[in-house]
Amino acid sequence: MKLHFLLFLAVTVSVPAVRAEQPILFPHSTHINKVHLKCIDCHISADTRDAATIPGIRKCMLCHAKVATDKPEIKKLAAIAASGREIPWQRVYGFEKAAAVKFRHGPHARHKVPCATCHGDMPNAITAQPLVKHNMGTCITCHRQNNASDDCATCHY
Amino acid sequence: MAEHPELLPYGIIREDLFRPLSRAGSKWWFTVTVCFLLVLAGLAAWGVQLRDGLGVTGLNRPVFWGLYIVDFVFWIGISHAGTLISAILRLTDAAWRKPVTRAAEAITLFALMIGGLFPIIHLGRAWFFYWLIPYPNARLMWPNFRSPLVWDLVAILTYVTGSAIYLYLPLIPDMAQLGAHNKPWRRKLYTTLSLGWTGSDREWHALEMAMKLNAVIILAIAISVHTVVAWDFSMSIAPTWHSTMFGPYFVVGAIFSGIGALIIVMATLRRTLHLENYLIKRHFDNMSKLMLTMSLLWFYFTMSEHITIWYGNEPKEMGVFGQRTRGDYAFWFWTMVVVNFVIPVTLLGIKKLRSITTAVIASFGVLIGMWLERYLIVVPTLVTPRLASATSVYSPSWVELMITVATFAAMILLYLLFARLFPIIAVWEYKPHSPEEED
Amino acid sequence: MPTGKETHTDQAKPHRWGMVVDLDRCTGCEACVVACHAENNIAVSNPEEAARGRVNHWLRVDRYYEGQFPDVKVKYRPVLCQHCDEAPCEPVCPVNATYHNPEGLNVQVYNRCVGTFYCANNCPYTVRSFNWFDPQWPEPMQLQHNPDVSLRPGGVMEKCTFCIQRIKRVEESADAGSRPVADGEVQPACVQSCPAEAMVFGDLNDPDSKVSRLAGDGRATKLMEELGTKPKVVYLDRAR
Amino acid sequence: MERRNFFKILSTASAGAVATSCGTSTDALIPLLVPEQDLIPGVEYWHPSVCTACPSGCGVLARVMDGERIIERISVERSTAGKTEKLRQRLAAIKKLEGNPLDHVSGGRLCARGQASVQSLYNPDRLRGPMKRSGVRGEATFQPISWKQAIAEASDQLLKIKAEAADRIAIVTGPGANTRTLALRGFAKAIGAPEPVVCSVASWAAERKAAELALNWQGLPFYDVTNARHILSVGADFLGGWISPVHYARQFGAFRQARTEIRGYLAHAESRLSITASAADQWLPLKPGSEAQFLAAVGRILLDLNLAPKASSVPAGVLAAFRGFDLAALIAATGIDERRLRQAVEQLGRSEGPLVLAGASSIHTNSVDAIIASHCVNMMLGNIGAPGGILPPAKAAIEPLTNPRFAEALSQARAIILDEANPLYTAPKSAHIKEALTKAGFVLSFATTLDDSAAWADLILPAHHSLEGELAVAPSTASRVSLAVGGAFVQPLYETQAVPATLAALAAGMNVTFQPATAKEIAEPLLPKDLPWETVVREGGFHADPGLPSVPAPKSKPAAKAVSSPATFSVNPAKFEGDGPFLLQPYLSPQLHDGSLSNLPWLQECPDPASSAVWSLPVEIDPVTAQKLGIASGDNVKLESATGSITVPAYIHPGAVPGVLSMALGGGHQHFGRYASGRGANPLEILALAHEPATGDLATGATRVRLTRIGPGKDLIQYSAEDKEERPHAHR
Repeated sequence: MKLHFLLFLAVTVSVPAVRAEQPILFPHSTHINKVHLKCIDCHISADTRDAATIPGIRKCMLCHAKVATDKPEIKKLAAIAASGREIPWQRVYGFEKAAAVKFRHGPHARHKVPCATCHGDMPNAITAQPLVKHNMGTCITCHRQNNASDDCATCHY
Repeated sequence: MAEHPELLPYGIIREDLFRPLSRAGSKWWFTVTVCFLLVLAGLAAWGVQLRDGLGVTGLNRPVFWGLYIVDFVFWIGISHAGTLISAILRLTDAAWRKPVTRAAEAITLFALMIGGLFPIIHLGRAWFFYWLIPYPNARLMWPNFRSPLVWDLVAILTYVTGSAIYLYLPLIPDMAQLGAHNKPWRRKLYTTLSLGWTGSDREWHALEMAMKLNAVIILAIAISVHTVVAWDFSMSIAPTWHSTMFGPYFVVGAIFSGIGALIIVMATLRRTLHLENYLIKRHFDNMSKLMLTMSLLWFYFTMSEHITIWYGNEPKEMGVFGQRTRGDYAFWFWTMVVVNFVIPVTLLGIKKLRSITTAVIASFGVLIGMWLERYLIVVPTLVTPRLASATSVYSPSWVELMITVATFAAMILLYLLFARLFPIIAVWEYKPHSPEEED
Repeated sequence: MPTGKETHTDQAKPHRWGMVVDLDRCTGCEACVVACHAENNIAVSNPEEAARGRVNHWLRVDRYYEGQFPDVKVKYRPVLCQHCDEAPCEPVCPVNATYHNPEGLNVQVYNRCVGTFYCANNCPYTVRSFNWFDPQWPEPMQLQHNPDVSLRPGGVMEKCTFCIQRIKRVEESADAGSRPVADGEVQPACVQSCPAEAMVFGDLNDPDSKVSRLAGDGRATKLMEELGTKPKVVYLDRAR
Repeated sequence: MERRNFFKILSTASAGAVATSCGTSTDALIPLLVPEQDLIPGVEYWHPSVCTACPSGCGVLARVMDGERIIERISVERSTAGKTEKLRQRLAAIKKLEGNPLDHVSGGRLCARGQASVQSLYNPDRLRGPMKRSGVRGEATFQPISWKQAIAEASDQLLKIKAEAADRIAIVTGPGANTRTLALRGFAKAIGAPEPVVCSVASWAAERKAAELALNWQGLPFYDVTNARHILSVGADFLGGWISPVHYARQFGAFRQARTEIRGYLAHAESRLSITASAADQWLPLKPGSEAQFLAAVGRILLDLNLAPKASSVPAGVLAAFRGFDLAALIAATGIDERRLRQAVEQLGRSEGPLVLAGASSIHTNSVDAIIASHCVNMMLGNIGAPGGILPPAKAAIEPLTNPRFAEALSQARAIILDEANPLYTAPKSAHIKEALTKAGFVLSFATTLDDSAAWADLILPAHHSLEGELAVAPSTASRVSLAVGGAFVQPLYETQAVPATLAALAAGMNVTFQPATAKEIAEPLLPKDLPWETVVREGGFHADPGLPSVPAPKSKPAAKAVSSPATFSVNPAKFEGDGPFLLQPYLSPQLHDGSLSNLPWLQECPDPASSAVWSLPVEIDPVTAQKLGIASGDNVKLESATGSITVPAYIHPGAVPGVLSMALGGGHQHFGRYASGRGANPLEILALAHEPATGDLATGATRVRLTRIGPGKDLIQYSAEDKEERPHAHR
């Protein structure tokens, strides 16, 4: 409750897109353009389920146990893997709890919404950063353009 | 005591009416301090509510509206003191109105400022109150114009704006006169507010026109505002709220309580600012007659409202009726009838008993009675919902009581500050019309 | 207001969800009440708050006694949001936080709600409940939270949603399989739990659905229909 | 288990803390038992399990999705090794329980208690690991101890006592028939201790005994409510707290409205307006303990009216006994108007599908008599083994424990082992449990939450919650051989251990060979040939069809011979102890059951069907008595028996039988977590030590009490205080 009050006080200040400090500099471009991985190779359920999922460290280590082990970022990765922890990735997309949004990737993929519509040009992104600013207006505009439902309960329940 | 203050020399009038601006007694400071502390306490209580949630009130299921809404309707009602009276008198050119109008208009503005806060205070998430305002936003969302609460917001904002202008316009000539005040900050304030008033014929003409026009508009707004407040209730389907005559009933009640507030304010000003020469018995006499009329009208409405419920004998409405007349709220109901009808009619209807003192006594009664009336409209209906299983009880918590007390303190505080900054009676209205008579 | 386009453009008619409660089967056991709590992350209060009338149930079982000993009768009636077609709560909300969706659900949008209470006052069934405080979930109770249902903060109104999250899941899987939603496939938590199978849920727009057939039963009544609210919960009276 | 010593769980962290902790140092995730790639957010998995909120044995499906909690663990990273670090842990969590549609008890349905049992899994007051008493016994001061040490200490103690007097090791448990009680039984046998005793007011011993005596059936008879047309239920709140509420409520729904043209008619005779009485078309308010007389009168009237078509199947001695009853005296004893009673019996007799269903929701000293009488009446009506009648129980896959004489066992005991039993709560003060617990050399408890009795333990070795480990439960009533099976599909939250494993560890520590039977071992001999165990696990149990080799063929008319002599069938008047003017009638709360679920806030906040009370349970007083004594709803009153007194809030119940003070169980826990401790009063506490003679079960309805008003109180919290639908002000 207190938090909301502060939010209200800060409401006139426009919030810039979060620049997440990622624990490891993960270059999407390398993985997509050079290694030719598809989005769903790592975000395994992006096309079918609600959540796209962020791959676990074991997935990274499948390749990086052998590949590019000499690079400093990969050394960091190996260190975390050795500690028995997960990589503390900062989520760059998501909805605050107060927004009460139930977003599902599945239907969007099924209706052929390209990943880039919401995630921007990830193939050329150097790090995991938000490239597209999301707000309710973006969702609604797209929904209306594509004749998808703009019933509030489509997303909020 | 002078029967006709207009006959006093203008210089004395000016002296009398500007005097309170430069001198403040210890009583003034004491009252201001006490009221200020009470307002702070109220703000603290509100802070607690914002921090912890509406659970700190006595509200529950199904009594979702309580003291805050009662206070809201009450203060909006009080606000009818100024506009209605001053506008009617101004439009009818009643000569005796001169010393009354500004005191009344100030009540309107302050009561509105206070009353207008309550819908925000009672929100579950007060920090999102601005979602009721139609403004373009990234969510592509608009408020629901079908909701009486949105009408309310529009009506009250209009009313606040209108009455602020209405209070301000007649202040301009006085501001110009006060421009020569000795304290620099005051001089600056008055000069700014006077908008460069020179007193030319063109200006006088424009001002007269603006005031007349404003009076007509504000009259319509005032009536509509309280009608809309009544519609918050009557547009719902809750038993006894869904009444076609709540609009006029609320307007009458509002004017009734407004007059009560005005009489008390007038008597206080007369006593404390030594305005015995200006606020004379005739004013109180006239106001008493007005109050008497409203008391009769109020009784007529209350009776019509209840007799139709009783005769109709609709079970759900009778549940509320029973609560009011015979149940948990019977004591307060009959108290209300006594203080709103029996006492005013006796004290003010019998000519021998009518005096400034009895008018003030009756006014206090009416204020209490009208507050009770709102309580008796809001709460008994909610504690007796249509499905008996949801029946509940309500008693306000300390937070609600503190905030209520604080609003009364805020009213007094605002009024005291206003009376120190601005002449409470329009001085220029006493100014002789021929320029030769000016000193 | 949302313009209310259809969720499923391929379907001729949108669903119109409704429920039938057979009071001749209902035993008043309140399995539905707890099922509703478990499904919908409804906050539990405490004895002090309960004494103040702040117990939060989206579905309650009204119980009334009739007559005197030994001829005492007890009436139990599960009361939940009736999802009225002419819902009195909807027009009064100043921010459109409650509205009718294309599937006939009376939706409460928590994130939009500012808490004017007007909807709750105007609900003749008193089925809306309010979050008086931010709900508290002592560790590890949060593990039970249904991720399909938003946690409501303090200050917002909430009520029965006909388990919209379950409707969405079924519709989603039907959509993914390009098939229509089968009758009985959607079951709100209360309906699913009811041991006596007193509650039936389904599409009132489908004349062959179980709920439509039962709603046409001779024992069918609606609660306070005289108010013109057009409820979508149908009660089958106890046979005598 | 030592591995899990690594982390201890933060008890103060709330969901809010989890929600706002994003972006802080606790954002690190560690994968534990469930690899996160198998746990996709938003994807639900359904696993079969069994509900253990009561012994009915409802098969359930658990909805498992991802959850999050914050844990503290000792870092293993080199730079910070040894320091504790806070981590966010993702884990599979049970979100909801639903009935398993393949299960024949629940049939996909579940009651309030079952729905709430997830809350006992995620109860904030669960014990985090083994605890050792640190203060005086009974003071409930404990300190954590490692499993290794705890097992060592416990087996030492048990070994010592075993050597001196193995027969004085008392194992006290609940009435369930499951792998846990089976392990206890095996353990007792292995260490030479007496068979575990059952401590419960809901063990249905009278029902079992009567079936054995009257019909020679082992187990609880199965009533085919679905196919009956007219039911007369006597003393059994079968929709509320009786043997298998979900199963019987399912049957009831079908009985009422599943057949076209036929609507089942229910007449219910009980000394309380229970939810069964409320659902009934007619309620016959009995005087407490007069069920036997009532049923004798029913039989006699049926015979008199020639409405007993199968009277010939009843042994002549029994028939003679029925014919010899003084009908007027019987009717007078029931307290029911004669005309009304005769009408009810005639309706029953004239029905095409009559069924008498009797039980002892309130146990009296003559409860077995009453139920035997009901079986005799059913015999007369030709109901034994017939559709719409009373069916023989199938062979139990796991035999329940039946010895209810726990008070005797405890009073002798040198060592006490408590599992799923809370004798300090369940037994009256007059049973001197506290003294026994004080006197015993060693008290061991397997409680998951510190309860009244576990507070007296020397060692607590907390068990897994039943949803955390493997479990098989034999349903309390079934007409076919059945077993409900649950696997371990969520990681145990804390350092707990399944009871069979703990017992095995203890046995090992005592150098005794003991291997607890697994569900598979129990089930395999009972399984039909074509039913592989994997299918059973996947489906959550099995329900063998009749005619399969493992199922005993239903005995045709086994009953007729079973009623050995009229001597076993006589109607003894119920005996009452004490000298107050009122009869105290404690009953199983439809929500809190026997008080073992009082720590679940969902159930505490679920209004009591009679009084609408939440977080409190009142004593129900009839309006006439209340007026006489000047008692209003919400007043505090004192109930005083010969052995003690309790103070409770009063509820003026419009349907209470005059002279009977009914009170639901659930209040009065001294220790039972934050939601139950110190709330309300326990009526069992002041019961006289009276027993049902044939079973040795505590007669819960046999105590007389005095009632005095203390004054206004605030303890009765009602969700809805209004009893009447129409308001008094509604009409002029």
